[in-house]
Amino acid sequence: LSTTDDDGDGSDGSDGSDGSDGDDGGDGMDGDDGSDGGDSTEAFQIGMVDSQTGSLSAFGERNQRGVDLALSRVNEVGIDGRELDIVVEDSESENQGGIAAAQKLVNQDGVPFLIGAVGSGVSLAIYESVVEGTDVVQLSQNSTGLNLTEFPGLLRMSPSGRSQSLALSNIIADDGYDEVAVTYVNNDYGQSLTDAFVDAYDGEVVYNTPHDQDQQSYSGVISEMNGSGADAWLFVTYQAEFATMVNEVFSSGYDAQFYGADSVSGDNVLENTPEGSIDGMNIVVPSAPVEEENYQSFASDFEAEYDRQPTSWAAYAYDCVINAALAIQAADEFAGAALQDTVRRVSGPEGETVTSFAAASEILADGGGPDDVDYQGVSGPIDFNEDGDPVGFLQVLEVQDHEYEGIDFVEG
Amino acid sequence: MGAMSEGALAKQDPVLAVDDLQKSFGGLAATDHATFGVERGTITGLIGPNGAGKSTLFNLISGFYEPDGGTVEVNGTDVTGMEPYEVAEHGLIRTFQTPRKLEGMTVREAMLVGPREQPGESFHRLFTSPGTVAESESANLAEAERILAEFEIDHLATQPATDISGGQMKLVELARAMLAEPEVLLLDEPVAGVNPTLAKKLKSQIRRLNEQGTTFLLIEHDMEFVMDLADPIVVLDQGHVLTEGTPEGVRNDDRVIDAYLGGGA
Amino acid sequence: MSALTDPRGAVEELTRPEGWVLGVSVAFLLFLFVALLTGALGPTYFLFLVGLAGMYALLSFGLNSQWGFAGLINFSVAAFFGVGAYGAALFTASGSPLAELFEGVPLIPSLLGLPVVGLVVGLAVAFVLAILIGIPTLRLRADYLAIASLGLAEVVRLIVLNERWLTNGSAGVRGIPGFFAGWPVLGTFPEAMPGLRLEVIPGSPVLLETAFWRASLNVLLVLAFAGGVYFVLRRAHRSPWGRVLRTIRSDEDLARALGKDTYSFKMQSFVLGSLVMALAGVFYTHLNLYVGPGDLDPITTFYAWVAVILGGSGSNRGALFGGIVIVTIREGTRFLNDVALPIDPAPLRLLLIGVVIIAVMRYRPQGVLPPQRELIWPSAVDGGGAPESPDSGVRERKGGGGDE
Amino acid sequence: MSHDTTRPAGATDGADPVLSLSGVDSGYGEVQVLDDCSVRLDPGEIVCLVGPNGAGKSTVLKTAFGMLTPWTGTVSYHGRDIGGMAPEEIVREGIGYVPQTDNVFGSLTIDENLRMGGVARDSGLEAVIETLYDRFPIIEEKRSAKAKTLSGGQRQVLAFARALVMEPDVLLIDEPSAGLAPNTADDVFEDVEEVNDMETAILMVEQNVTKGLGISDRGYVLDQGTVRFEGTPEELLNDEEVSQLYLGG
Amino acid sequence: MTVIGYLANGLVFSSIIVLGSIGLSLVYSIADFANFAHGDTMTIGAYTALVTFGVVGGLGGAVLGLPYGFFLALVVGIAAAAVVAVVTERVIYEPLDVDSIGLLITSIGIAFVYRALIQIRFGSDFTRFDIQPLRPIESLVPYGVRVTLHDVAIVASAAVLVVGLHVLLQYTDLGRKMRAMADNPDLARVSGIRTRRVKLWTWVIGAGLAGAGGVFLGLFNQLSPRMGFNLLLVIFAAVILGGIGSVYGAMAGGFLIGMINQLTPFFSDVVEALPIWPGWLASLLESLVSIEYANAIAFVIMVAVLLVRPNGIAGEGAT
Ligand SMILES: Nc1ncnc2c1ncn2[C@@H]1O[C@H](COP(=O)(O)OP(=O)(O)OP(=O)(O)O)[C@@H](O)[C@H]1O
Ligand SMILES: Nc1ncnc2c1ncn2[C@@H]1O[C@H](COP(=O)(O)OP(=O)(O)OP(=O)(O)O)[C@@H](O)[C@H]1O
Ligand SMILES: [Mg+2]
Ligand SMILES: [Mg+2]
Repeated sequence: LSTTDDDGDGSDGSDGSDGSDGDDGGDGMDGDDGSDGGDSTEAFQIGMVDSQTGSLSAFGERNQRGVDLALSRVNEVGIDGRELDIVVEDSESENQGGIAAAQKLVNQDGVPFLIGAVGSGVSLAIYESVVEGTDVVQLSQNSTGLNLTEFPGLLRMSPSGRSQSLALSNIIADDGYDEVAVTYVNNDYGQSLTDAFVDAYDGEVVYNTPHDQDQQSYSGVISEMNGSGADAWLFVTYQAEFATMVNEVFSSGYDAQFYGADSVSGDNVLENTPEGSIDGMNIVVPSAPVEEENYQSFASDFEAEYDRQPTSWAAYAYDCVINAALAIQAADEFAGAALQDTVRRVSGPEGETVTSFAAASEILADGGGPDDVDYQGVSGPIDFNEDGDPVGFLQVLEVQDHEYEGIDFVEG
Repeated sequence: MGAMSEGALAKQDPVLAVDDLQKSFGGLAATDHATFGVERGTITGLIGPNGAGKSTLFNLISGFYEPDGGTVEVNGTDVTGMEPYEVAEHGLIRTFQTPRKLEGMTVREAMLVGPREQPGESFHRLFTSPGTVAESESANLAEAERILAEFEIDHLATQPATDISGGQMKLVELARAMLAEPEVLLLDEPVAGVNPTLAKKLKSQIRRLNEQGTTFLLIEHDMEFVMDLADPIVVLDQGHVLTEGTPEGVRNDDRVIDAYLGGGA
Repeated sequence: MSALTDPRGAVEELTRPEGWVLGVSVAFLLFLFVALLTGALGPTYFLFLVGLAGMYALLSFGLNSQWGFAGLINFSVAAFFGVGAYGAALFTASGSPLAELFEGVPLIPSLLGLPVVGLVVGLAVAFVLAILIGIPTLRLRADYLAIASLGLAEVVRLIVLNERWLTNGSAGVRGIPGFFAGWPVLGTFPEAMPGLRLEVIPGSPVLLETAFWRASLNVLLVLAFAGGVYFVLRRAHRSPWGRVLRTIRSDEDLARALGKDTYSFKMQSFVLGSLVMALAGVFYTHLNLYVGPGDLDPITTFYAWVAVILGGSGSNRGALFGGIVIVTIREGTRFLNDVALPIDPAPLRLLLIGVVIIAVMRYRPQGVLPPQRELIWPSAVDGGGAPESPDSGVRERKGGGGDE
Repeated sequence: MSHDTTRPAGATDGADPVLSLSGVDSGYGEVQVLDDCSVRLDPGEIVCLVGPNGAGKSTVLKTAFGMLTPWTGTVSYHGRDIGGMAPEEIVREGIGYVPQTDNVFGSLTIDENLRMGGVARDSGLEAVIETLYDRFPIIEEKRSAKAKTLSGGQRQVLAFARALVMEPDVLLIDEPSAGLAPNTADDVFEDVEEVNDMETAILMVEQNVTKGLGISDRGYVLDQGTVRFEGTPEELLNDEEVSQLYLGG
Repeated sequence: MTVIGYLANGLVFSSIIVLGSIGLSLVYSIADFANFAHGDTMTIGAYTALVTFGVVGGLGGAVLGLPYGFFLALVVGIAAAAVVAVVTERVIYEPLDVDSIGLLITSIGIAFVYRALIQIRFGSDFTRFDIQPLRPIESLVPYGVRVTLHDVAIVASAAVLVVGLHVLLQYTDLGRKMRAMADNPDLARVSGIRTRRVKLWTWVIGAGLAGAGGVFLGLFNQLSPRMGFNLLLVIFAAVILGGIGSVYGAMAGGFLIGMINQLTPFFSDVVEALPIWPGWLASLLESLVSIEYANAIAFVIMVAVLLVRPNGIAGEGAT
């Protein structure tokens, strides 16, 4: 630690907060920010790389709702009397944009804790090019791509897609289908989930083709799926693409048993597909047990605020913020190295089970250490494993009367 | 047609020989079995009514159009169907009837495109032998300045090449082609729109270059100009050669008077 | 900026837009300098931005030598950029599928991992691609070339995305070393440098540590690339070679009539530009240490175009300037975003970028830095007994009727 | 030479000019071309502008026609100031203009070119066009050909015809005979005279000075943007200096 | 699906592309630049119709499975797109003193602004018209044709608009004036054409058709702020393929590109069925002629067509 410094001012913004920052190189920065913690009532500033524009901007929007809700929960209570502030930068849903955003957050704003990003590819790009080699904490809000597992330094709130793939292959097999047609969105997420599914599935995958995002029509894909002869169709794609496909299936008059990965589910799909068009579909989503009280209250808060049901994405983003806030409160200084240590422990299995920031914060304020709390997220119990992946629960949803109904739970 | 080809073959030393050339656009035969030759060292005039096919002939000779039939020989080489730049490599350069504008260049720069085979046109030599490049560039520049002065447009040297008057454009076009120092120069109406006083001077320019060895084939409607300068004169009508002869002979040919000269001349 | 790149150009020789740009640039540099000293601007982040600006400058150099010189409307910038990036990445990355592909092949495996080899390969692939794309498209008229190249770029992107055995598909390539990895001295320079702490303004120290030194190396690299390219382009631009290209740009038929093999010239210009774009890609690979198919998205093409047009087509200095403007537009708007506004922040930056582009097009003084000066081989003008080159630009002539 | 003017000088000095430029400075961007230039066209006259290349002849026409706005001085038409009025409105006032270059719509057919010449007409378009075809058979046979396929001379004729569709009161013509075969040029000059007979005053630029001045009532010699000489054709043609410097005599 | 089935799908998709490409082509030739905001103009039309439809709702009866209110919304969408384009022309393009590439760059900026504004107002998620989707028309299913009444409505409306445009261009002077202006704007003014007015009409027509295309695109698929932009590349391909500046070329190009896009599965069936030799070539082709490469195939076909006809389908020969 070559420095001490103070500077303070952090501030939000425009001029990059606490000067110094610089160096991310590691330790230096933390020092300076630490002192920050000591002397002022300035807000703690952390960063988030989100898809505000670009092809995943719909996720960015969902995340933002979760983040806003979480921030208000945190700032109602405060962290040692200070507020939490999140600088959100846009990745444009691209590597280039994501890296530039992270560069600004880490090397300009000097945040020691970085939430980000949405797409699995972007999260990894940020990790490799900005975060690795520093002690900034990176916690991805939405990435479910399988290869994030290989980077233990990169945490994520959303569980790896592998468990989903396994669950899906079991469900499809259990339903008695020995042939399946798969289409997946042509990116890291879609590809890695599908690869895992194909590995796990015992039957024959008779059709397995990627599709590009944002196309105006997928009638080619669905007519090929129909032509493949499989009666079970698996979709690993996003809501907009899936909704398009459903409508095209509907208006083409095809018929099949649908299965889907988590990202195809959401109110948006229900609103924008004909009644009954996906009834009977099974979807595996990571989830906190919905009947749990913390999820219930999250959902009702969310509905009160935004007049819509939360998505699992909003829940992940929510948990990212709460987890970050707890890590900050539990750490003795506001610095990467310290946060690295606490970020896993505040939500890890040891300690008293709590389901809200307020409750957890109280324990910490009463002198509790990071291991004295076990925050249970609204998206699941969290409990990062050594690879930085959460231990997610999976819930199997079935569409009944054009509504999602939970029919089963699977351990991650 | 037979008789005409003999005429062409009769040339002692044709630097350009057009044999039975044909080109039609849709139903229109713009060039209709045209045959003639240009003797080395002459200034050959090419006249004919508007729409006779003179410019089309130039386009065929210089490789801009692909003929439907017939051949073009330059310096004894069959250049039929070659690309314009290949024809130019054989020593034939042409100007355009409607002057071409070069955007974003000064008049002087626009002139410097003229010289052929500049060492500086080879990318790698810019780096391997910059000295040679500079040398030839200086020489070309001096030559360009000289011609501009002769054409009385040296004061325009650093003007944007697009911001000059219509007549000035014709002059630049002509001057540039001369810089290329071809063996055969095809001029398409070099003095249309040029002030008569200046046209007179151009006449002597052309004559001088001709004495230095350049062969000219020129299209021109200014009778005073062609008749003074050119011998022989080829008359084109409706795509084929109507007659060929001395200025005197052509001027008095009834068919030519009828089709072209009219009562006015 | 212009004073740096054109040492002969004394200040009084500048045209009005040049003076304007120079003034703004100096003011901007001063501003940056103060910001750095006071710690308001993180030095590492600043160097990252410099690297990015250098990358965009390279891209616009490349595009400029196609569009600005020869009038070729190339909408496949991203493809060449991506090919350069992928070429370098696949040859150097630890996780590259090439290692498997070339297993057992003599020699090649031992070359994998060397950034210099990656550089050469990136350029070589771009060279081949340029010729492949050039052969069919360079015969087309300008607008058609534009869309044909855009289409072919999409084909390249889809191949990179779908041919996993070669490119890793959508997972991208990771595990890329820095460009100087393995070099003597430079290879370990960032780690070897001690952390420095400068305190110019009391209370706002500036810290320079490993990441800073790593970023400095990147800047060094991009300066070397851009400097070399600038030297080559400047010479080419003022040469007879460049003049033929400009003739083609304005009137291809005229060039043909004067005996220039225009197809060959266009191909040379296209290949040259493509190589420069690929060079930008190589740099990008070692700057970001990760490449994915998203890096071939057409948006890169658009930004390169914006840079070239803002700087003034055909002007190398302008291209450099354009590169800086792009970074300011893309990254500078992040700061504007911090200003709290009562609107949904998400699309605000998009809006800002749009407004900035429109505003610059509206209020720029004549393409900021158009190629005003006559382009004649410099020593020819000095030594050839010809009059001095004019002191006002081609587009900027002022004054009364007489032109003397 | 065959058209030696026999007509009495078209107008008395007292009559109001139909079109006049007085004391006009004008130019392109910041480049000044015309310098205190005054040119007058009286009713029923043919006036010819001659001068070296780049003298500013075309610029005079462009300024008169609103393509350029006079920097100082006035352009008046029947006593009304029209300086700076847009060309498309000036057409409607009754002035027609044939540019020196780029004077046909290459991608439109001959027929369409003529129709475009008459967009500002309310009625009688078909009839005028038919008369024009009668007058210029050289373009009639190409009615439905694209104008860009015309030869240089054919194009010139089309440009002239296009301007006549409006049956203008004043016609500005920039080098009508450039590129025309001698017999066609004669035809055009005859047509110019014929048009003039129908009460149209004509201001034309011409490098074929003998023929141009031959059909004119008055002429101006322009050099470096100012009028150097003015007079009847005879005066100009017989002036030793003018003839030497400008008319190639 | 049968070939006819694919062709039917292609026809529906083509109709939308054609509407977009006509407008782009018009603006391309009159205003003389490639308008990258054209796609986002479609988006504007779609969202305006969405709002309008939300307000007026069904309005009683329905034709072709579409309530009357939808057609009202369509008209409003067309009008809104036209108005926005005209305002943009007046406020931004007209005062601009740049060449055509400069205008192109500006239009990218404008595209960003349009899209950002829509995203600010409507969010970035997708949505649909509140109209119950239909099942395929039963009587056609046996022929392998799976289209709905909505599809029929799209094709029919597009046809009406295209025919209307044809009449407008053919039987009024406007079309000719537009071409004259595109050819030589100075001469057009000299001839008395009020070029500013013609230009505005061009924007009205071009953007109006784009607006219609956007509304249909929303009906065909869904609305999202990126919908138009995502289609832009394809529309450009159509315009270029048809021959820049030719309205009829743009129609032909749009038709072809739409067809090719939808016919990829058929092409890959064909490739699989063909006895290609040697085997590696067959497998190479099979892997390339597949749905992942659908867009690539369209572009390669486009480039191939351009090689044969360098000025597009409706373009003339060289020089
Ligand atoms: N590209 C073309 N397409 C169709 N017709 C053409 C083309 N080029 C020329 N023509 C026609 O061919 C004929 C000959 O044209 P050309 O330009 O050769 O005449 P010219 O003798 O040069 O006449 P001028 O003296 O008027 O320039 C004309 O009738 C012209 O309309
Ligand atoms: N678009 C332009 N921009 C700038 N300067 C121009 C432009 N057009 C012409 N000039 C300049 O204005 C002067 C007068 O040009 P103008 O066209 O009026 O000459 P002119 O008398 O018609 O000559 P010519 O007989 O050659 O047609 C010339 O010196 C020319 O260089
Ligand atoms: Mg001709
Ligand atoms: Mg003139």
